[in-house]
Amino acid sequence: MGNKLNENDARLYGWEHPDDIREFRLKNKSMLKKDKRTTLPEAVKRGVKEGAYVAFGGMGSVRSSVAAVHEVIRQKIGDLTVAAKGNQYDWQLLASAGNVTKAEVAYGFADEIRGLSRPLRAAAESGRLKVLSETTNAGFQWRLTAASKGLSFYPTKSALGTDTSGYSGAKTITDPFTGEPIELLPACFPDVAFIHVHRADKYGNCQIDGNIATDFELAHAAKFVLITAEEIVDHEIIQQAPELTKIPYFVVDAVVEVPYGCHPNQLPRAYSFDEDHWREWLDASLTDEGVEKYFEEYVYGTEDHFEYLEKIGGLKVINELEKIEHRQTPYPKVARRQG
Amino acid sequence: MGNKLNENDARLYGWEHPDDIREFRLKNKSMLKKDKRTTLPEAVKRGVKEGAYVAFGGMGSVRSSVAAVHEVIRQKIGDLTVAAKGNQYDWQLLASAGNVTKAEVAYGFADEIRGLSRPLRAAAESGRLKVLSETTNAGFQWRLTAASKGLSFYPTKSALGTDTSGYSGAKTITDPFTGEPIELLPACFPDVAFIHVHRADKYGNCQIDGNIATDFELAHAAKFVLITAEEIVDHEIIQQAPELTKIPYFVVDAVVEVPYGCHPNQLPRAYSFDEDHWREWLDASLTDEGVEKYFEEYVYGTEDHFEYLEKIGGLKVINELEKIEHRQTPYPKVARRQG
Amino acid sequence: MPTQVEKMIVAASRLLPKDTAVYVGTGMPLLASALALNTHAPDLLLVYEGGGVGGKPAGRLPIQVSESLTYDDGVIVGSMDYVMSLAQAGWIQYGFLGGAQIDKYGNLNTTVIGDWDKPKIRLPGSGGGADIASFCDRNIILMQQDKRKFVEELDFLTSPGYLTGKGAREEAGLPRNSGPYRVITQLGVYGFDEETKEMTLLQLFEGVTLEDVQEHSSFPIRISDDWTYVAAPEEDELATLRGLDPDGVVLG
Amino acid sequence: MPTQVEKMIVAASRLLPKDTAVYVGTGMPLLASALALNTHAPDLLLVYEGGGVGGKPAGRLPIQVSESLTYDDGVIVGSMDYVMSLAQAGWIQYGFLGGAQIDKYGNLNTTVIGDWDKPKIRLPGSGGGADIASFCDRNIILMQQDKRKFVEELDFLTSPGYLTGKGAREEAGLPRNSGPYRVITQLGVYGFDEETKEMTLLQLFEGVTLEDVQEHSSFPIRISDDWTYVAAPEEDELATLRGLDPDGVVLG
Repeated sequence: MGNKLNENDARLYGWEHPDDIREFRLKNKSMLKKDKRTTLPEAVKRGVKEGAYVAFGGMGSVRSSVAAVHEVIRQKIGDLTVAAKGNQYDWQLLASAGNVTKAEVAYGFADEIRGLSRPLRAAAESGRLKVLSETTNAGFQWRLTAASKGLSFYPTKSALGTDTSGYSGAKTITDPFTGEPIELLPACFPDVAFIHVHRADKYGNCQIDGNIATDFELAHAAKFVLITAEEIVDHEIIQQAPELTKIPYFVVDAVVEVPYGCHPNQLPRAYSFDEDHWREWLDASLTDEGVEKYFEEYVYGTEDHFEYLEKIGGLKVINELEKIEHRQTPYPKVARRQG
Repeated sequence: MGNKLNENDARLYGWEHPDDIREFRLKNKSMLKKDKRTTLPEAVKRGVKEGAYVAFGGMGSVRSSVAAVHEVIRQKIGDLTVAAKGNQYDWQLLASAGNVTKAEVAYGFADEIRGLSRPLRAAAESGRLKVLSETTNAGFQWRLTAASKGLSFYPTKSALGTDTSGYSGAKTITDPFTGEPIELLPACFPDVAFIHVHRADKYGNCQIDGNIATDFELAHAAKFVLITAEEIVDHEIIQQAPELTKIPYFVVDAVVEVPYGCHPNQLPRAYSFDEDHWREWLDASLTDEGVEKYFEEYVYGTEDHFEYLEKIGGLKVINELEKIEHRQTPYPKVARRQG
Repeated sequence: MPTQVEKMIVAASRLLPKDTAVYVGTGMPLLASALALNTHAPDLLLVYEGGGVGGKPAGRLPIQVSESLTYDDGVIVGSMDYVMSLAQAGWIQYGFLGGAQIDKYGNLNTTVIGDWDKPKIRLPGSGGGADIASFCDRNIILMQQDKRKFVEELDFLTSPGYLTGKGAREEAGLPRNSGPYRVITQLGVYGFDEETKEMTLLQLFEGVTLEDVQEHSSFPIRISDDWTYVAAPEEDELATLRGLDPDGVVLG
Repeated sequence: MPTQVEKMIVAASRLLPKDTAVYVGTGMPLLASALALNTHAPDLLLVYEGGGVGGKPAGRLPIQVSESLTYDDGVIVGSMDYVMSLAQAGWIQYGFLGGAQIDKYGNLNTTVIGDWDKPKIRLPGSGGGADIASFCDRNIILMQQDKRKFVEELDFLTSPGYLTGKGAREEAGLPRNSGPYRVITQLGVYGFDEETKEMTLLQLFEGVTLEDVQEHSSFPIRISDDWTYVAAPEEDELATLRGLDPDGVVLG
């Protein structure tokens, strides 16, 4: 325990001057409506570079970009830094596969009631995975909020006086209105955002059903936005209901149609968690050999997400998961880490 | 022209310590689902006190709380301060009727292409209406954003180096991340928010179709939130689509059903501007006598909004305005101030 | 016979007033809140970090704070920004917390055992914990009590309790009148002394002794002069509780 | 024959590239943007202060920046927070401004004529003007030119141009490389000198002389060495323009 405020500047990973980002956007983003559809291998190859700072949409293990994570693992893109901002399955998989060397952590290393992640803990405890800084779930949200709004920081009263704050990139100043301390969280501009959505058009306009967690801000903050969509629909369908658009086309760099792209996790109002597959992963995760075998079987051993879906049980399983989400079938026993 | 930074503290109208507001909310707001339906006279009497700081929902002259404004005028509640944050018809009417003595101004005194408001200009130029401070449209938005988020300020790069900033309550500090100046806008907590919505339930959960301007933050910032709704619908209808709820019940203090409550202005996707009535008001507004006669006829001379609606032409006119908004009838000639 | 976990959940549930909002995580907090919702507090507003506000879990318990069950038939479907802002603005008076370590001022560690740079055990991190601990007026901490968990000094101060004692939260800039309210363990219910902000025993579960309390803590625990026993769960509380978690996700 | 207003709108329209977004107000800016949309820039993204993004006005011109026509068949229906944040983050490169007074650095007054405390004429105030002037890379100012409007010193500096000259915006903290780009009046089109940031004539409308330019300004206006005449509106530009405002809301 101890205050490390003087090390703050070393903890400014992901921060950039908003003016530099304005210039980046001017050069790399466009208001032209371009057909951004592509394949997942191509999108990952183009957008995700060795050593990149990556962040995931959804939250916890809900609406996770699983298909995209698999492809990053297949392409063996390494030395990644992850914004562990409350995401669970996605970054645990990626880190368990060895693609991640650094993380900024709000919440990681566990999957709520399913328990702690052994491979991630082992990686952190052995030093293979370096934690760059600590923050909170709200803190990561607001770091992205600042980035999405052209601000270099976002103020909050959260975590004042804690080591969480001391081991973060935040700076505490005196609020000139109250005369009291206030924390300024540094903006965070990830290199890549992976976001899975319910439907998108070919230009990248996206609809998300249910909660959006941090995706709105993330999509506006990241430099390369890779959308996987359950379904790519006609532009006209999106255009006639602009109030349902949660991510506008101009922030998006690639759109890939990937049905059931967040299996074994929930896509709200579409399909539920696959507890059987979760159990398989949790059991596998108990040993390094199990982890290796899991990736051989389900990731390296599959060409694409359709092949993966066949391996996990194909249409029969998917159909069951849809029924569960629509409450037509009782929820099965929840998988938890054993031992 | 000149910098008046040293007068900033006198320009902190509407600012309060967020902790004081937390205590206020604890005492005055509740998570209990209570039936908040009432009449407009009762709601105004309960919520709007002489000398109050009031703000309006909608923007410009769209989705304006006209019925509520009429009732404030009828009850002769005076010495009001207005957050002139881009609203037009609503506060112009209230100020023309003499109920307003002070304003914080982002945009006022005009109605976009319809022209400047003579009664308001006269009031400001004669000193009857005191402008307390200047700000920008974004500035007012973010002052409310700060208030809605429990922050005492909100950072922005807008208006740095201008008199607009100098004549506001904002403070300029050095951004500890960039080393450059950044402006901190003071939070704004209005006493009263008048917001007109498409539909609400009896508890105060509100749906708004189309854009929401600053209403989300305003509803969460104001101390007394007075909702007028085109229609009060069953709670079940609202509850089954929580993603459409734009204002949650717990911030709301009173709900009043007022069909066509923003005539002569547009309620998006319901009814359009009444150009004939606008012309009548613009013509009336050219002289003090005209203004007085207008209020005698349409406000003091009516008991409630239904009587007002009869005076402006009743169902026949309303029907026409609905047709125009649904593009079944061509748009009429736009009314502008003459002379 | 109620289990320890059931007794803890019932005790937590009873602390929730009927006119308030509560920030819930999955597990025991969710079950305690759902129990209150289905007994004395039908309007209790459950708020989830994923953005769900007011979802009333039925049929089963959400296993993720971002899943659809957290907002189905709820009040509003927001974002993390929204629910965290609600908390910072004081709308969510109650929160639930847990931890691997707690000190006498109610400060919590959920980040690391050992040195931060070279962790012996890496824990999940703050998550929303430090946010809830900072923003909510009355936080309820649910955890098992033993000498390794009730410590003199935390390995890492993840979430703020009363920091170094009375006045320290205000001095740090945290919202006025916020902080930990109760700690519930398998042994009893603790509050924090008004003068010193030190953890103080208020209630024991039946069968537990004052000696048990001390033996399960590395720091001395103050005992309230008028401590009592926690009233045992009522039959209908237990029945409702068990009905809310038919698959034993939390209750085992 | 095109009117002065038509010539100004056509000139403004031509300045808008086809791959950009533009912050539009009602009146001439909206008409210039709609013209670009219907001629060379079909993907031009119109952004309105009320939260509408990408609405393509058809049939008539919006008379309010918050009305339904600003987002019908558009890209996204946001809030004022959203569109202002987009601008601050650099997504909206172009903006339109106007004013009652302008100085040689492109600073604008839309607040007050006379003393602020005792106004001779009270004007609308900043509105979104100072925001757009602060955030957008390339602002286009549309206004009538005369000695009372082109002034040595503003009565009130509402919206920032280049403030006191080169480097002053950056020093004040405004976004890098932002500021006024062109001023279009009934006489011609002006830019700002790269070294001094002073207003400089780039183009004259046909029939206007250099003397006219100076006679209609209280400050000396620099003349670009290679000034030209504005190319007259094409037939189809004029036809499209008039078709966009059939009721003469802007064109009269």
